[in-house]
Amino acid sequence: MLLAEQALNGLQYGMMLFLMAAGLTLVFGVMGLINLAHGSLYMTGAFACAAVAAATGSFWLGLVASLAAAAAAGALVEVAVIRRLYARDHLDQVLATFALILIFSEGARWLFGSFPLYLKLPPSLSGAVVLPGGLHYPLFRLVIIGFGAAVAVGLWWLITRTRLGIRIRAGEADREMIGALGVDIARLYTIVFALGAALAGFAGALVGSIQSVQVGMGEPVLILAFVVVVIGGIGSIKGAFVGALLVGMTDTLGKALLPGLLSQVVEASSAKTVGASLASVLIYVLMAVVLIMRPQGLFGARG
Amino acid sequence: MGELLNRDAIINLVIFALLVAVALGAHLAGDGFTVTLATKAAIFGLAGVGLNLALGYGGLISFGHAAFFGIGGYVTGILASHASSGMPVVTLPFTIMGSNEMLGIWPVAMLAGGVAALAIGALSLRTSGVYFIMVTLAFAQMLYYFAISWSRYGGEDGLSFYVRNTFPGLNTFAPIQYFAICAVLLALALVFTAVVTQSRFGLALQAARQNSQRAVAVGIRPYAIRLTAFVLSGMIVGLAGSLYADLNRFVSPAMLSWHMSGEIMVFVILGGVGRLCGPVAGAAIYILLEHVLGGISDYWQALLGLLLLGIVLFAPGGLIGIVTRRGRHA
Amino acid sequence: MTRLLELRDLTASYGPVQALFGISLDLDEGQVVALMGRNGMGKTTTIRCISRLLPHSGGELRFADRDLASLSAPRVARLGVGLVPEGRRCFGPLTVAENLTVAARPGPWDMARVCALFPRLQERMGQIARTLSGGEQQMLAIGRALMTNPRLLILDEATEGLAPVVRQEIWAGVRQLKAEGLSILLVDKSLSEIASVADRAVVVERGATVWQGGITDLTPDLTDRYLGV
Amino acid sequence: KVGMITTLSGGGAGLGVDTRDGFLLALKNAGDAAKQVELVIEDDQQKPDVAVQIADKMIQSEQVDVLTGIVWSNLAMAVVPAAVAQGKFYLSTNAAPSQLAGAGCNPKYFSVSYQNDNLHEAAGAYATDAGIGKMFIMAPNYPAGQDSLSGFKRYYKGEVANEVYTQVGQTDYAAEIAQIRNSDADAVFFFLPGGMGIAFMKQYAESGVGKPVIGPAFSFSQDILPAVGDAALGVRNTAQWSHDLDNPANKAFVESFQAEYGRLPSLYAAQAYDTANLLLSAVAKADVADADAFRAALTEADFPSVRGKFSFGPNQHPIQDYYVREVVKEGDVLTNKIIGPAMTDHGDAYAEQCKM
Amino acid sequence: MPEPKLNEPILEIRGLRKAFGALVATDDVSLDLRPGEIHALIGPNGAGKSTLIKQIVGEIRPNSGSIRFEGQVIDGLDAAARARLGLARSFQVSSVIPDFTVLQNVMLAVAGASGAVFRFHRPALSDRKLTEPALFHIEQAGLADRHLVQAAKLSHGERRKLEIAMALALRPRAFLLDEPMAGMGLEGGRQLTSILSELRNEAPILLVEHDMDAVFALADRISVLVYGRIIATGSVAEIRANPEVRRSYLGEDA
Ligand SMILES: Nc1ncnc2c1ncn2[C@@H]1O[C@H](COP(=O)(O)OP(=O)(O)OP(=O)(O)O)[C@@H](O)[C@H]1O
Ligand SMILES: Nc1ncnc2c1ncn2[C@@H]1O[C@H](COP(=O)(O)OP(=O)(O)OP(=O)(O)O)[C@@H](O)[C@H]1O
Ligand SMILES: [Mg+2]
Ligand SMILES: [Mg+2]
Repeated sequence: MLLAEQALNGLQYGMMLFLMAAGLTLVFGVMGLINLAHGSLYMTGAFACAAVAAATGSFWLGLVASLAAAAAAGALVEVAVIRRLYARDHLDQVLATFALILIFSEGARWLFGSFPLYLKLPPSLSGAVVLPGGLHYPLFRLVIIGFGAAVAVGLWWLITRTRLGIRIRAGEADREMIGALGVDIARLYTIVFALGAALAGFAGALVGSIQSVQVGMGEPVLILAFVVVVIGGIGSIKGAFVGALLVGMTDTLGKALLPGLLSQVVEASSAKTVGASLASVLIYVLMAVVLIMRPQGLFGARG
Repeated sequence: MGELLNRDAIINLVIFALLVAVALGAHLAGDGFTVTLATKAAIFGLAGVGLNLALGYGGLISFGHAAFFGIGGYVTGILASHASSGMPVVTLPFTIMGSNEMLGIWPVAMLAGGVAALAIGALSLRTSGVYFIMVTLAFAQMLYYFAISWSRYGGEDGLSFYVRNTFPGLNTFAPIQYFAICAVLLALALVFTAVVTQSRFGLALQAARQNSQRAVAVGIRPYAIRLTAFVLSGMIVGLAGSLYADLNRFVSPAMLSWHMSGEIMVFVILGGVGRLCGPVAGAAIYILLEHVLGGISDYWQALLGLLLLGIVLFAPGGLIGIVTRRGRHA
Repeated sequence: MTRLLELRDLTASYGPVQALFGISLDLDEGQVVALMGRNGMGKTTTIRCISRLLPHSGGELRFADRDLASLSAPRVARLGVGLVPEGRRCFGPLTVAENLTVAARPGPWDMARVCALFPRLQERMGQIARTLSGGEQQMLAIGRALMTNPRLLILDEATEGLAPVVRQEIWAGVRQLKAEGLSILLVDKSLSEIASVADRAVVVERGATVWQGGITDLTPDLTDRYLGV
Repeated sequence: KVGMITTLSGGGAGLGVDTRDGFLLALKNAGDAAKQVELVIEDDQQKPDVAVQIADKMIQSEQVDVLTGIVWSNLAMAVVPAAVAQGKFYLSTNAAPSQLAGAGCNPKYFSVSYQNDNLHEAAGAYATDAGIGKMFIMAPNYPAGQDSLSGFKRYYKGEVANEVYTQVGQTDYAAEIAQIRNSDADAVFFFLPGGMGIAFMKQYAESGVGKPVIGPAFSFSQDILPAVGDAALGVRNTAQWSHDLDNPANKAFVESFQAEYGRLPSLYAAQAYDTANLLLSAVAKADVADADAFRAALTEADFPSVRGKFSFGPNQHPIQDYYVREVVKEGDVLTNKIIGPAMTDHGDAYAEQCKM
Repeated sequence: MPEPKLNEPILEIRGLRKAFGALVATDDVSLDLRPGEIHALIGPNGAGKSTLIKQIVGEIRPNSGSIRFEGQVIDGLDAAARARLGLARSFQVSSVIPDFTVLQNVMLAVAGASGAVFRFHRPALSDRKLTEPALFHIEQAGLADRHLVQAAKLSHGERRKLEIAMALALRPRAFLLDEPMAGMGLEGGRQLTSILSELRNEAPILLVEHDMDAVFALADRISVLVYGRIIATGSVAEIRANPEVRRSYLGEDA
């Protein structure tokens, strides 16, 4: 029973990770841009949602605002900054988007202050439901699973089945050439970047409503999202999805089971802390092992 | 080409001389804190020089160099704290006593950094590109979380050792004397880098970065070349970590965090990737900005962000690139 | 006959290094013009200027009665300039089919016709372009340009690396395209094939046009002098 | 001359801002009496190395006499030992790690807040008093977290059903909540500072587990409550102060704080306010230059504390009362209400290791 | 290493097979390269010529079969080791170090061939052991006045020449050249033809080429590869006369 619940938790955490990583998959995985400021867009969405929800009293309006604000911020950033970076190497992208983090974080602190904001779930989404088998599970987490799956399918379809997706990938392979064939890749990239930003903002709002909305909330997410994308293989939506679930499962089950397992081998008091330490590095171990075995990630084409 | 090389050499000399002049000037003016800041710049510069060897010349974008920085720092902290408590560090298989002699600590810190780089590099170098960035980050994160929960040496609280380690004939506690130590080590590292990158090894390293398929076809094993560069880089960064620990007389997991890795990287990019003194200039400017802007507003980080952004967008060769009016080079 | 492409004293630089010093070239609707010259003389650079991949610094560049100076590369392509670049430049991670459709625009050329021209591509439709053989990639690059249904097709060493039979097919294809009225600008090293299909030739030397005229006027002493034959 | 090192930028800035504001308020309220105090404030960015360098600067260049303001234990451990070794006084407005209370105590180091374990001990004592038979206890896996659980267990006489260490910075607690649900514990004690606590509380409320929750004040302090939202309602938490503590000094403090900054003060503001007043009381009695006299004046703790009675133990850590508070809603605002004492005249467990 | 006896093959390929999924790119190929000869390998696009070269140099591993080089089985060696043994290859798509100058590129080849790249102190640029041979080979490939130009700034044809210079600089025991004529231009092609016909005395050449003028002018022997299989080996005249080869490859040209 506990194990079933933990497995469900792992699945749900994985979906949440996927939701957080979805925008990144698009921008980093498909367009090939290292965007450290992804977490900032995530934060933008969460703050927009919290601010609008507080002002209007409607969580739903807040969600809409998160999409709109993050997309707008994304488009703005793309046109003003990112656009000049596609042709540069990864290092310039790292530095520029690192600078963007600083600007976004301090900007948010200036606008909203240093204290965490409040995002309350509407009654229709809160509380727990009873699943078949008698398991109590928070409704909102089920909703997140649903959203995650929907976004996964949508993205996969967009990238592999539409001409837009083909063009993005072609642009990533040879930007100059796709332009010479008559595709206005610059505008395309703005759209895609804004879409990625909107997804990030949306995830920020959703996840922010069960965690906290505060300056800096995007940073841990950023690293996790990169881990997910890289484990799955850059450029692969399927990979990001599988990677997210894998990381979610590993983390949840590791936390749940490792301390217990360890206390069977070593003496109990230190087992708790040692087990917890191990659990906290588990996803990094996972990533290292995956990449050492398969240097291009699980579903990546070659590096 | 010779002419340009000379111009680069002059710029390198000027940057280094500026750093020393600032420290000396501040010392004469009785401003100990500015000397400390210059020392910090020298140490971060040293870390940047180390990273530059892997990143700039070798193209190995490591997002995990905080690991070596932190290891150097912890080696120093642990040896120093054992020296003051008198307990041996380990007793099996042989006894290692603590030490508060810099000359004894440095080689250990470098060795530890090098060994760690060998282990991490040997595994990470199987990957490339963004995957490499992420695997190196993963290894650093492992060490970070380990350090946080390693309560024997303070865990998240860090490890304080109150007094700076000693160097024969010098009073390391005097800011200017400690600066001198750091500056000399920095100079040595610069000379070392200059020589290595112009040697055959340097040629092979840069070739492996740009086109490893071609390097293989002329009989060069990129893996071995890169691993060597990575280890050298880890050793230099380990030394920098040791100096930094001594500067603060304190080490904590923050030295191992991804922010630290990011910062070292920023120094390198800011100054100019693959340029000898780039990291020194980058670190110095970064610290200067941090300091000047910090006085202007609580929201100084946003200003810093804007400045960095301006540099990336309009001066892709980094600060040194502005001076030499050239883009990135080999 | 109307003038389709016109270059007048075009100059261009790569950063501080000037590469073109005065290229002049005329191409009429329906004509095939060969751009000739030794290695490094500026043929590809000229083509990059026409496609607006490299901004020119002086002179005039007109296509279909428009000054191209203010247009972007995608705009020029949509006006009808189809490029088969030097070195193929297929989109490596995309499949053959995706490469062909990525920039397709409606017109007489579609997947079926391209496959009829290059049956080899039909067989490899689902393969990742990066793993194609060199010649297959070359066919793909030509097919990809045709799929944009251009008015002017630019072939920069498009037969490089092709087997003789395929090369003959391509030349046959070029003749067919010409018969259908497509205008073509090409760079190639096979003098005999050029002679058989081109209407005019433009010879460049050190970034400047040194000769231009009807293909029949391209005498052996000219080719000897400028092409080293 | 006083140097304040606190966190004013980055994610943890909220606590530093309250610390600074509380301190400044006390100086302002003191009027002319504060003339003698010159205050310099610097941002440590929540980075230990930055804190050390600022301390160096304040000591070397600005020649301050007293340092204060650090929020985080790891920063305190980086700064305090070296600062007091150089002869400066350090008055802690918040962080008070066990090393500095026990063997590492120092005549120049005073904690005006508590000792880090205190609130957890109080929670343990309360859980015992409330007759809770089995507890599920949880904290992040780092020294402060480990200290917190041992602090709790020190005064908790019931049975610990499960002891769980979470990851530092963790934001998803589904796995732990599942363990809580499936354990036979009667209540939960947790110590999860900052965003971790917010995330846990919200997720716990959504999970419908419903076992009562006890915690130290950190996750329910005034700066965080709005973010936790209604999920916090009814939670019992322990603190040495609350805005509804009934004493004149506190009333004046809460009122003037609200008037000045337009929000309710947090625990950190209150601690900083007390620290400033302690300092002022000592400045009035002795010259800083005379370290012994100044120290004696500090030790007397002769100031009107917002906590009511306040004195220092032998290791210069507070001896004070701890209360149990409950999170309630006053109008639209979530806040804490005192429901009773948890411990009275409590010192700390490390005092006897302190040889001063 | 024992000097191979005259006319004993320098390179000997036996039963090589490589499949990419269902596609058999190299199907039981046996081939040898004898001292002093230019052995041309021709065949339709996608026949598996480049794949075969990649297997010989060790870039990809065959599924089965064996390769001997100067009497030694080299199946277990990696690509770098094979290059140091004296197997030089040129790439079908130019592969040079873009930021290096022409000189540095060729010096790299000299240094690589010497096997001594782990030298940390001596500045490479002023090491005459590197520069002198490098300049010589640059001259040989017809790039003399371009030696200080960055490789990225070369025109396509010039880059092809650099490719040749680097192969020469390896002073190999055998050359594996994948379409060296491609992009060369008329003049460059003629120069290269004369370089190659000289070169065979230094080391034999396995020449993959679609330029039949060059092949017929240079080759001592020709092998024809179709769908991964060698369908004919023989002299120029024999191959030109082979109806199967004419149909599948040469067309009406020859
Ligand atoms: N990216 C570049 N940067 C700087 N210079 C360049 C660049 N590309 C080409 N050049 C220079 O411009 C000149 C013309 O080159 P271009 O590629 O147009 O020659 P080409 O006639 O096409 O030669 P080929 O027959 O070899 O392809 C050459 O001298 C070359 O070195
Ligand atoms: N990695 C791979 N995966 C799948 N198929 C491959 C791969 N590499 C090569 N091929 C296929 O193997 C066949 C042989 O390719 P190869 O490059 O050896 O041809 P080639 O004879 O050199 O042709 P060309 O003369 O056109 O260069 C081609 O059909 C190619 O598409
Ligand atoms: Mg060209
Ligand atoms: Mg080939």
